[in-house]
Amino acid sequence: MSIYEITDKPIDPQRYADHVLRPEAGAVVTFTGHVREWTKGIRTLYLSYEAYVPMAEKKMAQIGREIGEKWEGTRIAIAHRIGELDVGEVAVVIAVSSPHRKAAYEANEYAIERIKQDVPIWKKEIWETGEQWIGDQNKKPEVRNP
Amino acid sequence: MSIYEITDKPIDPQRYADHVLRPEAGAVVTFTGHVREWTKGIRTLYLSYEAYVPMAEKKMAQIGREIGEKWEGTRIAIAHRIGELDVGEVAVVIAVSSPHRKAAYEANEYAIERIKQDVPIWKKEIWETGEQWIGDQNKKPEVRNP
Amino acid sequence: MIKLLYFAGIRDLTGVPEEQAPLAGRTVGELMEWAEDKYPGIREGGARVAVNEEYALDGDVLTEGDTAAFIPPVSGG
Amino acid sequence: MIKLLYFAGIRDLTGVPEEQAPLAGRTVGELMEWAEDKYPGIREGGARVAVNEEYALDGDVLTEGDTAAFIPPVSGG
Repeated sequence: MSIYEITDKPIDPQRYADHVLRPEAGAVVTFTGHVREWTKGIRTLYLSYEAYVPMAEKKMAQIGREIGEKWEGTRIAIAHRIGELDVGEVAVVIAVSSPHRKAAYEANEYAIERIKQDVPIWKKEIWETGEQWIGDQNKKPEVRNP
Repeated sequence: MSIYEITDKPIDPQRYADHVLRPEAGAVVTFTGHVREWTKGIRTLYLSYEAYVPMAEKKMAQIGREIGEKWEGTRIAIAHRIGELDVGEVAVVIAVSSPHRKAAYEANEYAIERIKQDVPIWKKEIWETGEQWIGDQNKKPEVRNP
Repeated sequence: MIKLLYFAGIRDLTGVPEEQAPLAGRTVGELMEWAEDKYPGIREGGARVAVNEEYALDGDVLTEGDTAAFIPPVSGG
Repeated sequence: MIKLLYFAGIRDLTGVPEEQAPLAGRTVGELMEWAEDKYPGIREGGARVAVNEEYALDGDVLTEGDTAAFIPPVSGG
């Protein structure tokens, strides 16, 4: 019924938006997170994502249940990609449908916040000058040309 | 560059999401408004949308400029369909990209609020029991089976 | 002449989608009064007037060749 | 035996993605001390421990056959 998946294949966002649509849904909000070329003055060549897959899918499903309790009548689908991603590619998609739009926006934003808190997925940024796992405790290298 | 269009063809949301994507965008939020089957206990058979097309496209472009001023670095595309739409079909799509996600959510929600205020588009709901142009001043018929 | 456009519920009331009227030099407020005389009830729905595709104020003056549109409350989205 | 899993920067530190250790009956806090002895610096990054795919508290006790994963600060999205 619901989709909560970690995948090593390119993500097609429309598939998730279509999945959450129902006759009682007046609104669908779809968020996609993309590999950004520049972060704080550092150029990213590509990203590499790793996940603790079974726990990550379990945690995403838990976030989905939280959303179902907080925003009645919503339906949600979440997917996160792992492996190497080029600039512009979709790392994560969250699609939420609801009868009225406000809940769809709110629930969608809640989902990405919760994913960033609790879902065991890690991003390694690969720059021209090196690479680093990104996490709350880590710092980017100093900007060379501010 | 930007897309602001009234169309009588089915809307493909992904086309608008793709259009706003750029290497500096970390987030894309796409909103789609759909024809809902049930509204306040009344079953909708289909909707008919009409627009004052040149003014509607001009107003959407103006909303786009407002968003560019309020949320720097965003890029936006808006399309609204006219003609007869069946339940589930996309009436409106708004795609916003931005370097960081918060602006994409906020700008997207701002866009749909502004569209509902100012863009000359009108919806007629066709029910089993009749039809009516919908507007702020109008009321739905009484619910027969509350 | 001024070109007048009617949409949605207002067009249902006027029975025509557009017409010409000799209203150059008149204000938008006077246009509204003219329309209410010809189509009683046209003001009730809270329509706004757009002149040349921009919302206008009651005091704005119509100029020969302008297009004035009656915009009932919008309901897009 | 307890199955231990290491991810991301922590795996770079341990050099292995997983191993077995005789830690049944020990608490999660004791597991952390054991890991810090074997892999100095493993606690610095602020890792959490998940037992059988759920975040665990320091006082939770490991049971034979459990899987304990070291979860460095996550950075998905």
